[in-house]
Amino acid sequence: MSEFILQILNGLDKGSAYALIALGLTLIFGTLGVVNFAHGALFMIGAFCSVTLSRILSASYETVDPTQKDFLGNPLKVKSTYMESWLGPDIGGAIIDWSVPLAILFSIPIMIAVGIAMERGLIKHFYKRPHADQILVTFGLAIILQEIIRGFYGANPIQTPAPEALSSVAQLGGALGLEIVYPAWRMVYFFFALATIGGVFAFLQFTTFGMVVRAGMADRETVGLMGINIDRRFTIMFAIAAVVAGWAGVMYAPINAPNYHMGMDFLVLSFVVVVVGGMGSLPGAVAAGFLLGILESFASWERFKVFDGLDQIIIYLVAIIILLTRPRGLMGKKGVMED
Amino acid sequence: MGILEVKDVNKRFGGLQALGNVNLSVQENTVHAIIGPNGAGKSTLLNCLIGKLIPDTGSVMFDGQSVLGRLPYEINQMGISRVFQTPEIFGELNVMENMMISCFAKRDGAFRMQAMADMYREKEVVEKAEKMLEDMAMIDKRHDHTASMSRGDKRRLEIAMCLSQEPRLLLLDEPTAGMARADTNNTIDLLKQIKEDRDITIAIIEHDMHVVFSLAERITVLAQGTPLVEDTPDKIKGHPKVQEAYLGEAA
Amino acid sequence: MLGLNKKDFNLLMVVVGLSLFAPFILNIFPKDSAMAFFNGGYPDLMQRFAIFGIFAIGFNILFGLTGYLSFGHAAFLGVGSYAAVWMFKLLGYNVVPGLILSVIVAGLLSVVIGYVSLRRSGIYFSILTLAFAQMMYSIAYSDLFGRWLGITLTNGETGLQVYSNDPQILLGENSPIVPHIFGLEMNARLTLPIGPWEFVFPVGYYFSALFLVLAFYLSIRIFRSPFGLMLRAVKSNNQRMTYTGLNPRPYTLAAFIISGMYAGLAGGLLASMDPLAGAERMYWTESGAVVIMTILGGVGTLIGPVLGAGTIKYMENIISKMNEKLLHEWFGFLPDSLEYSIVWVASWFTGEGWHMTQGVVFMLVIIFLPGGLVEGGQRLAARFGAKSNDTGKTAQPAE
Amino acid sequence: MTNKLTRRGVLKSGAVAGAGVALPTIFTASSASAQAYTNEPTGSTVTLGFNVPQTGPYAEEGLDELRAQELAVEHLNGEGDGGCLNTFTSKALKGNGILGKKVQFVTGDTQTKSDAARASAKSMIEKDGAIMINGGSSSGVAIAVQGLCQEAGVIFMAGLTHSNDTTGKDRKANGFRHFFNAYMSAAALAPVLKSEYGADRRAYHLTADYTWGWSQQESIAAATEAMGWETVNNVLTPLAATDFSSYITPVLNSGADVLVLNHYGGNMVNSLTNAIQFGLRDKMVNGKQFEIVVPLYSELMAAGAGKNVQGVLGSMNYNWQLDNEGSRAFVKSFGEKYGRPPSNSAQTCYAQTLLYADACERAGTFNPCGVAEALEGFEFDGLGNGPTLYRADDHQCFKDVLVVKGKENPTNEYDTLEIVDQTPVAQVTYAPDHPMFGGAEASLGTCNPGA
Repeated sequence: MSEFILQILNGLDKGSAYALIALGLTLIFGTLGVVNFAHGALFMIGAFCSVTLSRILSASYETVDPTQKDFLGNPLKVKSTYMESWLGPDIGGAIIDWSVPLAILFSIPIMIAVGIAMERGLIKHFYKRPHADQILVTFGLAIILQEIIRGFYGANPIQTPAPEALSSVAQLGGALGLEIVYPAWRMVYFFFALATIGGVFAFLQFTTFGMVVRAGMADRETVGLMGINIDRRFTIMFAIAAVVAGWAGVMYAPINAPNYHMGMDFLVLSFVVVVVGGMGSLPGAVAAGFLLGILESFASWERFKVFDGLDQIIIYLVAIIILLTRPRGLMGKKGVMED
Repeated sequence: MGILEVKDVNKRFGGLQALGNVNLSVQENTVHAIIGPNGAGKSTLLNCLIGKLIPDTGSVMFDGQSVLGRLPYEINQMGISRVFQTPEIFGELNVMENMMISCFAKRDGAFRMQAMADMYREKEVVEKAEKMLEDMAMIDKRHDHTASMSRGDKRRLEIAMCLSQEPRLLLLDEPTAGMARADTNNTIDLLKQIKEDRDITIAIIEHDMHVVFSLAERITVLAQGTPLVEDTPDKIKGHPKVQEAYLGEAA
Repeated sequence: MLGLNKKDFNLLMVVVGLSLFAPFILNIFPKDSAMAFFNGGYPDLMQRFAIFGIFAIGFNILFGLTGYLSFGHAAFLGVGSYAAVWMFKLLGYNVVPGLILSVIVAGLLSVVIGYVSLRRSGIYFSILTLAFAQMMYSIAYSDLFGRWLGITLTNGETGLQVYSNDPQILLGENSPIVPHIFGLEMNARLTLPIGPWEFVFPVGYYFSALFLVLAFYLSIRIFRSPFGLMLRAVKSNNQRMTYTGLNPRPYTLAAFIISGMYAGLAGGLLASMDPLAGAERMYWTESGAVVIMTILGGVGTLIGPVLGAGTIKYMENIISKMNEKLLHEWFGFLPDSLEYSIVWVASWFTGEGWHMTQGVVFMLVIIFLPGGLVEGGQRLAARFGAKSNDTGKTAQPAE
Repeated sequence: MTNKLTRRGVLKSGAVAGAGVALPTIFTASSASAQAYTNEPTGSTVTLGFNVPQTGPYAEEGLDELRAQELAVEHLNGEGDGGCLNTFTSKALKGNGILGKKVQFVTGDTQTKSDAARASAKSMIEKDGAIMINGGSSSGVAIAVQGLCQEAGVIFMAGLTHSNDTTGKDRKANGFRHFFNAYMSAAALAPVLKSEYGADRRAYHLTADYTWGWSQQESIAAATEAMGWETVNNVLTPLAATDFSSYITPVLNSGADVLVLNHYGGNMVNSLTNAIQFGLRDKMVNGKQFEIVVPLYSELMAAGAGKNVQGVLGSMNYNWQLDNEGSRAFVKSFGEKYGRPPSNSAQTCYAQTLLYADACERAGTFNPCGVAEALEGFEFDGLGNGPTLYRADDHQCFKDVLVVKGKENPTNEYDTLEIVDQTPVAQVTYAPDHPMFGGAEASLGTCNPGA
């Protein structure tokens, strides 16, 4: 029983990342009508915001300690961080320790800048081009972004730990009389994802801005005819989608060490998620994200692995079955992306 | 017994009754117009005839055979061609290629694998396409790309493509919508000419009364998804119900 | 001639000419000169030009004509390779049975995948093909089919290869032990030194190039046939097509199968040049690569895919070999500071940075030359007042 | 069987023999036939081909290999401080290149894909005239390239390849491996695991679902079971997996008290990170402290896993902290040039380059068959690993294996691992026809000089 719950939690956790990425992807698709293959790269950039902030915060100076030797036998250069020497080991250490949560703030201006630069600089020119062109140009961009990150950070994964206080396991299920331990940070990630998704939906539902955008998603021409400058709002939506993808990456960094190709690893999956959810449907994307996350978890669990290798193909198998039985995905709208 | 018999057709979209007990009979070799105000269900009816929509109840018979449950291309192969409100042609191809597609469709049916033949060496098809373009006075435009043509020319091409399939029933969905007066008149003349030259039944949905009364031999008035009345143009003009439901509104 | 009009025949002759003289064109720099680095005329690369040319031509029949963007075509290439290697293992190294089987197997697989995927269009089709191909990749990489059946089918990540204890029932006493066509070995070659130049004429390359020419000829015939016209009709206006009494699905399925068989042939040829089939050639990025080749060359044009395949393969093989040491040698004549800054910039785009170059070139083409290199050629031709026609734009060398 | 092999050995490939066409005299029938062997160096230089992953997940590993190879070329040409030329027991190398020819090198990118690796190797052989291929960072690639070099008639020195198959069922006469293998890792780890964790343990295996993973799992399971451990379960994980949580959770209630991660590279970094996240290292099961074992370590992966490696046991081919004359000379030379200690794959590639050069000098030729003969059964010391033997039967190298552990309190970024034990070579030696290595059927075939 407890194992069953654990697998559900695993699924929700994987699903959180899928849902956040797919949400942004769908926002961009729904508003701008652009299929953005560089969205995985935004997720990756987010994760590297965590890496970068933790590097900035732990920037250090070197002092030579003649009592110790380095690997060449020369006196060892000991590194100490500015943060700790300025603010003392307690506060300074705590700030370094909390660099990942702090990166949520740090990433906002970066992701907005990247998002706006992408939209204004490139994607704007592709609104009227065929979807194939959009896919390909953003794919090219994704390659370039990932190469830039590789150039600066190397190809090796970079550990970016969660704050000490959140690195342990959380005891859950005490009330149910079950012994369930689950990594605290993964719980944080799940609730963070829920909050972000809730925030995006609330924003679209309850603000005037959101209402205009939703109207624009439904029928771009009519809204345009009403004299509302929908393009500018869509640019902002692109930036928001970039921030959502970026946050998904920022918070993902402690779960698995970021590397430069993590965006591509998630890209295909998140497209499958979006298509299974139904192109252009926000609730569909979120639901499909969690659904596929849970299915993947259970397929990896031996008890449910009906045949060898099911865990490797489950996502694709499910995608094929859903697309064939529900032509427009779980919640897709008619006429979207069908030409 | 008409060539097209529509019996008790109903179609609902959610809570909206789009078509209610529609009965319609189109006689062979006539021009039959279906008119009605916006939202009267004209397009829904048309879509039910060509297989784009399937009615909830009722039957649609073409020449004694049911069209229901058949796919659009099968219905076309039975002898029904449709001209769309906005001309639907092959935008990236030139005029001759457009014509040849429909000529091949007539000759070879829904699918035939001819991957090694040279399309321009299929003499009968080329000749037929050229003949049709000549008939439609478009032969000197044969190499033009359709994307740059006027709406009237596009309409003319679309009609030519439909005719080259030698349909027994030609369905026209507001063929002059969005056209300038001169283009409209040309289209009327063209349709009259077509009717004169060949044995063909034409069903036309139209807003423009000028077009309707210039062409139609029978008229069905549709309102709120149900046929109000069906009669000759002269009688329709004076019919009080029609005046009230449609013409009055227009006036 | 050959059922082609004059223009198409000329174009075919251009491809024949390029194929015949590729060893000269690609070895334009003398062997020991500094520029020899840029020569692409060694057997392996020339063979890849031809083979990926076939792959891209086939892909173009689907994508260029019908507009259906398949993101899973590498799967057919992969099964083609596996089929050919299995023939080597079971029968012997003669490539004929291998090539025949690779086309058949890829054809059968494309019937299945095509039948299912073509029930959807647009991005749904792309994702379906992607899903199928990724499944095939996973199955091949961990040899899942083999595991379910209890045999070795793909030999996992190492790749399927021929072992000396394989049956090879047709292997005679004197048969060559490398892939060959009735005794003529694929890795045999002639070398022709002329002055400082050295030209290599590999058997494998000419064998592949023969298929390239055939594949190209076939694609011209398809482009000009009623079938090709119908495929273009699918791309242009699916609605009008159905209301013209045509059933688009068998047409697209046929195109899908044809392009799948082209990919299978390419896969079989790859295995014939080098008898090893690895699962990586089925990965989704490889499917992406053929899309890139086609677009880069000019989608929907006849010669475009061949040019695109050549360009991508050239970049992949030549640019990735420019290491920093080489850059320093080249720019060594400059003052140190300048040398180092140039090398610093260049190293982003060369050696391990070749993906970056690929990304940049690719983006530039999509943004500024949506018609690919063919459009570029046309524009150039137009600028210099040459008559803009199909042959004009093919006059430039393959790279 | 034997019959067939001999016949194949006699047949030579590469010539246009079958063509039967009368050739104009202007053609020198085949580039190969003009030479005694593939790419026979005729000028004043000789070209080595370094084939390493420069892109993809193992790019850092590949770059470190490249650094080491460049350093080796420097030393061969008499530049720099000479490195291990001074400590190498064979004194054939003079620092004047190889056989008097200056050493040059070309590089290729394997992308850690068999296809790409073969393409880049071919390009170096066919276009640049490389006389040998060195390097690589995965077993699939090593086996694929080894097969290619056998066909092409050049020597292949594998880089980081740990699968038993490389010198097992896929062994080739033209291929040599300096790196150790899965069997040796297991044999070296088992006694240490027994002394550290006891003989009564229940192990749960997570295994990467490809050739190397299977081979590693098979080896370590056999070695640990032999000393009394029980294998509770073995679960295969997809290579593409990035999140291992759903593979880790079943471990929690499985009753196992040791988790063996038969993972490498990104898989290992993530699975280890996830296992630590789930608190496995803090758990008590069956009254024992729960332990994690990573059979194959590398410095770069340890750095990627950060503090998660602390206290986790594994094995290595070489570590820069190894204290012997050759190792000191190499670390000094490498460290001064690049400002960092070498990784174990760097050391492998460095040693292989020197060994190849030395074998050429001793054989007096670049002919791969002569070189292979000189390498077979060669015993030496002074390249960093201590006394080493290149076994003639399977071209596997035999030397002590290091058992290492993630350091609890690293003093700097390179100080992630510490050497726990050095398992003597006798304990990791196996018969050439060992069933895990293809059994009696496995054969090197005959050396192919390519002409």
